[in-house]
Parts: sequence; structure tokens; C-alpha cells
Amino acid sequence: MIRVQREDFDFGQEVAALSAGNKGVGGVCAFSGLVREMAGETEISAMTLEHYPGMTEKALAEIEAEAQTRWPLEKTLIIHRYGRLEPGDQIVLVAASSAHRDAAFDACRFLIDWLKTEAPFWKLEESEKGASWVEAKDSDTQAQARWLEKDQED
Amino acid sequence: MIRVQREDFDFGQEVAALSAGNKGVGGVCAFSGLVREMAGETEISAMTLEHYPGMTEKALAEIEAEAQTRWPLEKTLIIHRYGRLEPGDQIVLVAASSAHRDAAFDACRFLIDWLKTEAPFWKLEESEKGASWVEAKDSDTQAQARWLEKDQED
Amino acid sequence: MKILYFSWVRDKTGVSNEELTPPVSVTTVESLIDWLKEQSAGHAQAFTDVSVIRAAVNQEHVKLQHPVGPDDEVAFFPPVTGG
Amino acid sequence: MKILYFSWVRDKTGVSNEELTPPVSVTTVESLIDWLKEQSAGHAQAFTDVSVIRAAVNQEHVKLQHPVGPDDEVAFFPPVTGG
Repeated sequence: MIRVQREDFDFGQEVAALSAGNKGVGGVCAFSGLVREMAGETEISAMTLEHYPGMTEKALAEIEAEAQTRWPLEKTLIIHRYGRLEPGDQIVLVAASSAHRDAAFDACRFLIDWLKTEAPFWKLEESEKGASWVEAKDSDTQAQARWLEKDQED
Repeated sequence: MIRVQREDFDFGQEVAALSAGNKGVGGVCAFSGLVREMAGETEISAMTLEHYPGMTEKALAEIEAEAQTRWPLEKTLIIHRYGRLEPGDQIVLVAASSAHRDAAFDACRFLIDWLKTEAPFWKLEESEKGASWVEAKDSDTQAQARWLEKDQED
Repeated sequence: MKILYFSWVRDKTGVSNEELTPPVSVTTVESLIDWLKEQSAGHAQAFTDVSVIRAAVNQEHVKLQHPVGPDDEVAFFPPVTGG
Repeated sequence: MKILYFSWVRDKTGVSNEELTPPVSVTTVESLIDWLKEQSAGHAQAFTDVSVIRAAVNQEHVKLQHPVGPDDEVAFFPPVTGG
């Protein structure tokens, strides 16, 4: 399931739904990303997440479908917020449930790695210096590249 | 933090504590293991987890300390239940929070991989055929071995 | 053709989306960019360095060589930074 | 010496823990096992195949060559299956 929303979400409740009533689930892996107070040396007062409505949902659905193809999963979940957030706020939740822990872990990490390079979101950080757009990180591109390399090895 | 307990735990509440009031946390990774209904072809009616009081706490504290040494983490958590559990019940929760997602993911997986081979727990499965002790899995030993190999590479 | 801009690309063009009719010579994302640069100083500034520009056609990531047509929805933005 | 048994090792010895005084010749986990096998048919059965036995001395995993002394707490169990 995917959701793109302005509202906060209840981590525990959302993750519980991945195994509720399904006694075939042996493991659930979940990751949540939060707004950090510091960006390098700069103290952040707020962050605004812009996205591309329509394409965002499409991109997330494709990422989820790809994970379902790669691993034997029971359920997957991606929730991504947009709008103005403050340090400590939740930005994103990805989770996967499976009979086995390896699949749950791998799929969960895949979801966040791919989302970071494929989903059309942009962060505008506010600090004393003003507002500035966050630059994409090489490490995120590399994290996705690791999955592509693994594909070639297989 | 580590806890060994008979009682169930609230996944969401426990994981929330890993980032609460700490605006340096950028990511939280959590994994929970549940009792599955099927063990291979056999339908499980219940499972009893036995452990070695004293050594269990010691082993879990060592695993947690090792994770804290290996990665820059904010907080870690291991909760492991013992006693009689039924399909769908939560057995274990491991979680890690960090400024960065890679550390949170790696540490979380490390916690569960090492726990599976180091923590003195034993599962007795009940089915129509009677009760039988679960055999250790080669895949668990291999999962731990992966971490040891990585150590040698470094 | 519907054109959308996001993040600092929008800040520079000064418009979030516009309905435009490029000449028939515009057949790829790349040639569309060249044409857009002539539309305003802001557009020219937004596309100064195309190596930092990403594009989507009909809401799919594409390379700059990708074809575009009159009924397409084309979006321009910097590398994404969600998650 | 305090000896503890867990899981099917306990099922076979028929006792979860016992306070024993092995002879001075028992200096390692391995020699302790050899001596324990003589204590009862259940003990003998529990230790038939030592390759599936794991040991802890004072609540730390050890190899079978590890030394043991009169004040030690020694535990025997199969490979762990928690998590």
C-alpha cells in the first residue's frame, strides 16, 4: 500500500497492519525517516517537502511492485508526507512483512533506497540563513546502484 | 536497552522511544519476529520459549554493546519474550536509531542476526504430532558469519 | 504541451506550470529545453546547466533524448531529495 | 560445581540443574562431559553426540576445551533457536 499525505502517521498502528490477521508473517521490518535538527553545521528550523502529485503515487507504486517481484513478501507499505515539517517530525515510513526476515529486511531497505532516487520529492530547508533546496546526495545514488549491481550479478 | 519478559510489548510505543525528544535522529529501523502458524508442512498450535536467565541478559547486553561500537547510533533496543506463545504473537523486537539510515539498518540487522546465534533461547513447538524442539538453522549461522567476514575485510 | 517545473527550477522560471505550443522542430526533451531557454530570462537561467536537470514525460523519468509530442506532460526538476 | 541443562539436553538428563563435585581430573568442559555421562543413563544419552552440544561457563559461550573449576557455573544446551 502507498500513501502520500500531509498528515502525520502512527508508526505502530501502520506497521501492525502488515501482520494483523496473517499468521504466515514471521518478520516485519520497518524504517522511518525523521527531520533532523542539523544539516551539517546548519540548524534547521523547518523543512518543506514539495512533490509532483500524480507522478509521486505512480513512482511509489512502481517501487512497491518491484519489491514484490524481487522478494516473497506478505505486505509492503510506503507512506510519504509532504508540506511543512519541523525537526523531529516523521517524513517517511517504509515497511515489509514476510515469512522470513531476510526478505523483510532486504525489501524494506530496497523501498527506501529506491524511493530516495526515484520518487519526485524535493526538500526546502529553512534556517537562519534563509531557505535553500537540499542537494541530492551521491550516497543515495550509490545506494540504489548497489541494487542494480546485484541484479547484474544474479 | 534490553528487556527479557513474558509479557507482550507495544511495537509502536517501544520504537517511538528510540527517537522521542532526540532531534538528531534521522532514521529508525525496527524488526519484529512473530510466531508463524506453519513450520514447514506442520501446523503449529503454540510455541514455548525457554531461556537461560542471567546469561540471556548478559548475551543481549553484549550484542547491543557490540552494535554500539560498530555504528554511530543514538539508541538501540532488544526485547525478547519467553514462555508460551501462539501463532501471530510477537517474539522479539530489535531496533536502532541513528542520524543516518545505513547505520540504523545495518545495526538492526546485526542485532537480530547475532541474537539468533548468541542469545540462549530455545523454541519448543507444539503441533498435532506433539511437542518438539526447533533445530537451529544453518542460515542463521551463515547470517552471523557474514558479519564476521565483513570484519576480516575491513 | 503541458510543462511543469519543480523545486529551484520553478523558482527560476517563475512559473509552476504552463501550457505551451512549441514549434514542430521540438521533438525531444533536449530540443524542448533549447526552445524554453528562449522564452524568458528566468527560463534561460533555469536551464543554464542541464547536467543538474532531470525530466519526466507523462510522469515517468526519462533521459534528455526522449521524444516529446504536443499531448505530452513534461516536467523539469533537480535530482529528487525525498525520503 | 553448578551444572545447568536446557532444552532437549535437560529433557534427556531429566534434571534442570544440579550441584556436583567432579573429581580433580575434570579440568575442562570436555572431561566434565565424559564424567557426567557416567552419572546416569539419561546423562549418557544427553551427551551421546557432543557435536550437537553447546556449553557455557559462567554464562559465556565456550568451546569444549575450555577449563572448568569447582566454583564455575557450567551449562549445556543445543544450538540456540531464539529470535
